[in-house]
Amino acid sequence: MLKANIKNDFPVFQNNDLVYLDSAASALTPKPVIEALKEYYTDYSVNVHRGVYRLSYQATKKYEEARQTIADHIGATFAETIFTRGASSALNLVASSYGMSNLKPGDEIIVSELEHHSHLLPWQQVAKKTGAKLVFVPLTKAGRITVENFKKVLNDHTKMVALTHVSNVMGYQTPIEEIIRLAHEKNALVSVDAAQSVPHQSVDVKAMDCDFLSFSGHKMCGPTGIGVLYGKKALLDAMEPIEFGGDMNDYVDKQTAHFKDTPYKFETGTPPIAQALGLAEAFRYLDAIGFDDIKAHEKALLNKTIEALNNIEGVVVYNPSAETAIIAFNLNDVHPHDAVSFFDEDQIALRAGHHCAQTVIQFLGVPATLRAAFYIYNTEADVERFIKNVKEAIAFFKAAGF
Amino acid sequence: MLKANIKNDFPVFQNNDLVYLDSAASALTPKPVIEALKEYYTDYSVNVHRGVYRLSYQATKKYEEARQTIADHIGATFAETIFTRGASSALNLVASSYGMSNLKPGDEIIVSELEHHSHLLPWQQVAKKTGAKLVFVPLTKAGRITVENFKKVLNDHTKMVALTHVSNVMGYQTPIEEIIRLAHEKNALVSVDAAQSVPHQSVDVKAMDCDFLSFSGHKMCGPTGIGVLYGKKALLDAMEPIEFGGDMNDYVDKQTAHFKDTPYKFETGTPPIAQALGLAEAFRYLDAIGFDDIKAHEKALLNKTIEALNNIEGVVVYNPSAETAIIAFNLNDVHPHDAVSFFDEDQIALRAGHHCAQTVIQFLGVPATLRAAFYIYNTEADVERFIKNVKEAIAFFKAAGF
Amino acid sequence: MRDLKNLYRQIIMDHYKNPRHKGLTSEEGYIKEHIKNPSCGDDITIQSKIEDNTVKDIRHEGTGCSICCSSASVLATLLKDKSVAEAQTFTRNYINMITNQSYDKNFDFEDAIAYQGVKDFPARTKCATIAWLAFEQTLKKQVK
Amino acid sequence: MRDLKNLYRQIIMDHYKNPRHKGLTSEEGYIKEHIKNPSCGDDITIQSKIEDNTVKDIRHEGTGCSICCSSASVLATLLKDKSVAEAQTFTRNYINMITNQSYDKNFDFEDAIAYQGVKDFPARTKCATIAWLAFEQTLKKQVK
Ligand SMILES: Cc1ncc(COP(=O)(O)O)c(C=O)c1O
Ligand SMILES: Cc1ncc(COP(=O)(O)O)c(C=O)c1O
Repeated sequence: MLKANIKNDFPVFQNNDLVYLDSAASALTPKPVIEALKEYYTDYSVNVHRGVYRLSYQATKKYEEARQTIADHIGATFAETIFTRGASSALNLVASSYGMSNLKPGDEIIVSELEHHSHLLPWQQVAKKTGAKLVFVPLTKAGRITVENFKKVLNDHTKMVALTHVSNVMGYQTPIEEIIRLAHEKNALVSVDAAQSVPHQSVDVKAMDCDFLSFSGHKMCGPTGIGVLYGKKALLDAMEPIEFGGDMNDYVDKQTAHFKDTPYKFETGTPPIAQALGLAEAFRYLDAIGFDDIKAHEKALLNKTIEALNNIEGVVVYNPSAETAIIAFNLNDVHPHDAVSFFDEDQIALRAGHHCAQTVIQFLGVPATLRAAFYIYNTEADVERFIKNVKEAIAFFKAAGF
Repeated sequence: MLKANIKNDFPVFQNNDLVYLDSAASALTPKPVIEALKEYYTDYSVNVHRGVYRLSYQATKKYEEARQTIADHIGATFAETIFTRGASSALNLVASSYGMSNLKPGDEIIVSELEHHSHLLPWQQVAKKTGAKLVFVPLTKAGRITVENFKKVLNDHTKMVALTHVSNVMGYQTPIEEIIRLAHEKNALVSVDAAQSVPHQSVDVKAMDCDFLSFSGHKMCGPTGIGVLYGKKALLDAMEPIEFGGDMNDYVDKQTAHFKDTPYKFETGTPPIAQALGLAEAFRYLDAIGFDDIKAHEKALLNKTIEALNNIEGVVVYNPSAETAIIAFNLNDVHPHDAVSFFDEDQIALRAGHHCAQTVIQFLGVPATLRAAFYIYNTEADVERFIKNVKEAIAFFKAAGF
Repeated sequence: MRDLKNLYRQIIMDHYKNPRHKGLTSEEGYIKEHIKNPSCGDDITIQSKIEDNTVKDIRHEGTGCSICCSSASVLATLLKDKSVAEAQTFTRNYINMITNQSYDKNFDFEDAIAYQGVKDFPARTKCATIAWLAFEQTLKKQVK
Repeated sequence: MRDLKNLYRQIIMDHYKNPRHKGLTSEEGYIKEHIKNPSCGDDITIQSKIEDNTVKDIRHEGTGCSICCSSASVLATLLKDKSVAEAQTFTRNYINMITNQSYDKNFDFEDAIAYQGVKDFPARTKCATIAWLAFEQTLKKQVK
């Protein structure tokens, strides 16, 4: 059970009687994280790495401790934990650096229609530029990636597997460990998009044995402007940097430069210092709550919601079997964009659209969906208000002539 | 004249009796910027662009207004103002996208030994990958880029000119307008590194007529984790994105994607929302002080310092003629790393090293330099305390046997 | 109860359920413009045909919410047979009204006045203007 | 007055001004390690020669601050003729002492005790350890 007053940790609720169901887009920010950001700007507010005076030394120490904290939380080492702008940037780094240099015509890249654009498009580009082939795991009728279906596309040509850990539209959890095991048998590498899993479950990259794993700060109570790429040390060692400049080299002359070791070789310029401190604080915050409890809490809300929706005429749920607290649904005959305005009037924040994952929307054969996603600050009262609004919305749009 | 109590705007001074002379690395952060960041995390803290509910709409509006504010301040349009991770990332974008696709063997890229690594290394890479040649403007004895010397290397093969507006080691202002005019006569493009100019002087990209211009938030009282790339619309329109994913496309199917127009096509994933709001606030903050007054203030401090240093035996200043408030110097026979610890003991924050610009350090023929850089919050009292410490340091190291 | 009631006026629902001038044509003399609002999936194509400085026909096709789809139909109904100058003025006034920019307060919006309520739903102004923006583009293309 | 006084002990200044064992050799049997501290420009190369489980010689070359350069000279002076095991223990204890990690409090650091003051200058610990870290690497390379 989560402590009852978690909403108090999130200042947004002070001014808004909000039912926030858009955490799959961005989570809200709790006070300790806001404080950690503020602390940097008020107490240090100086650059790292290159300063020999005390304030800079302290900022550097805090910054690198933040990296270690984050590394520890995902079971990675310091050198394997690279800061990026966000999950999109991390996913792109793998494709631009590893993909562009190592793939060739005849090679196959396995992706899925469940991928977020930020995991599909980078590999579309790699395919286009290298001549490798983009292959889609056939989804089950429910829209799932299964081991069985993965085996249908895995073969000796497979060089890279790029799959999401949890779908941001369908909430399905990919059986990623087994897929990684199979991929490795074929000597293929696996890039995991963990943007929707790291915020909600404890993820251990060594246990998972993935080759690359990416996620964002802002979806896990951290700040905007930071993400993380985990990569296996030996792979990172062999990879080329994709940005060049200050802080990623150790000596430079007019025509040549020698690059530092990972993680620094992938991090040119002044890093996201405040954001790294904020993200480490977010990990500590979530960890204090406990990922087991977070999962149980979300699952309880999910079950309650699905059960209620099942009893309402006029709503279609596309993923009733989802393991994680993301619900893809629509009101019959009501465009999600119309629907969302109804919910908004009662301060229920839902998302309508394709959720940056058009291929799964195409798979569902609808123009767009509504999405409700739960997180730690959601309560049973939120579920009840949401369900009440679903019923009212159906009545409202019927009366309006939809 | 600047208002007397500017230090009060910067919380760092509350706990530190600090003479902060490292603003060329990172500026300190004033309260209004800290407040703008906090406001985002406490009042909105939601994602932009993709949400149809009010909170997301408001966040989106604020975010795009921030972009317009920033664009207006540098004389650019909305579409020409791209958010990046920082100046390094912006400078790399030009090289990776424009440079890699448009340069070829026989072409020449003009750079200088004054460049920061983040402006030199990207073009070293372009030269390496495309076969174009990296050509250095010969520096004058003082270490300056002059129009005369620029003419010596400009020719019909020149396709790209990548120069710094103000050197972060020498504080020299490049005669960039005239260089741009000459480069354009040869149909060469010019990328300007304005990381050290935008924080200190009003920069108008249209008046300057540069093709690309890059700078960072954290050097101008803004947050870490954000920078800006300005590019001429027609150039940006013709350039390829370098990261692919959510928010930078308008339709996607399994094998293809169609990209949005600039600026969005260069900004995949969740943007640095809080950081954009913070940077816009930093521009407003500096503008309220006034760039003319800022320049005059810094110049006065610079003159006072240089004059005092000139009267001290045992110190060498490498750039006595610098126009901007950056002083490159050393104590005779004292390694800058030793020196900096002395100043640190009196809470004077100086930088010692190569300042991510090893080619100019090589030009100077020293292992490293000390750097003192002034900004709005520095005062005459700071100068006096600095000068007092210079004298004491010389005596101290002499007594210690250096 | 809800403000939303004001949004879904009779006229809007009528054009949403029974769109006029719907379906594109491959006849000669039409200029086409396609606009997508990627944030929500609205996707509208407008064709217009100008002859003798008059808007002879407007066609539309696409997917989107009720506001988006109905407004394309209302647009086609209202502007057909107007002069190009009238159509331009109408379009600009309409877009400016919806997006809270300055417009002629005495302008007669005819049935398009039904969209006035969208102003109170700033997150939806794109829906109400996307077809009109596409139409404006087709005019610009012909004038060239 | 300043803590810094404690930093620049006699012994440090002596080795800084008159470095022993300075200059690299191209003789056979030496293992080399080069370390750079890019943040400040310290740049040290250490060569060591091991025979019969004994450190027969240590050479050093490079640029850096007084702490960095002198410590290379002190290192070479102290560890020459020690057994590999002794040298390893000395090195680890020294590095751990400087970087505030656990070390043998009874360990006899001989002249290297002069660097104790560096602990109070955390921004300078890299300077005092860079030569020792390089030396430790040369040992690791020979043991392989
Ligand atoms: C002249 C110059 N260019 C580029 C940069 C790189 O900026 P950033 O570290 O914010 O990416 C700096 C700052 O270090 C600089 O001084
Ligand atoms: C599954 C998934 N992958 C990647 C991303 C991209 O994350 P970001 O926008 O933080 O770069 C998202 C979030 O939109 C996501 O849900």
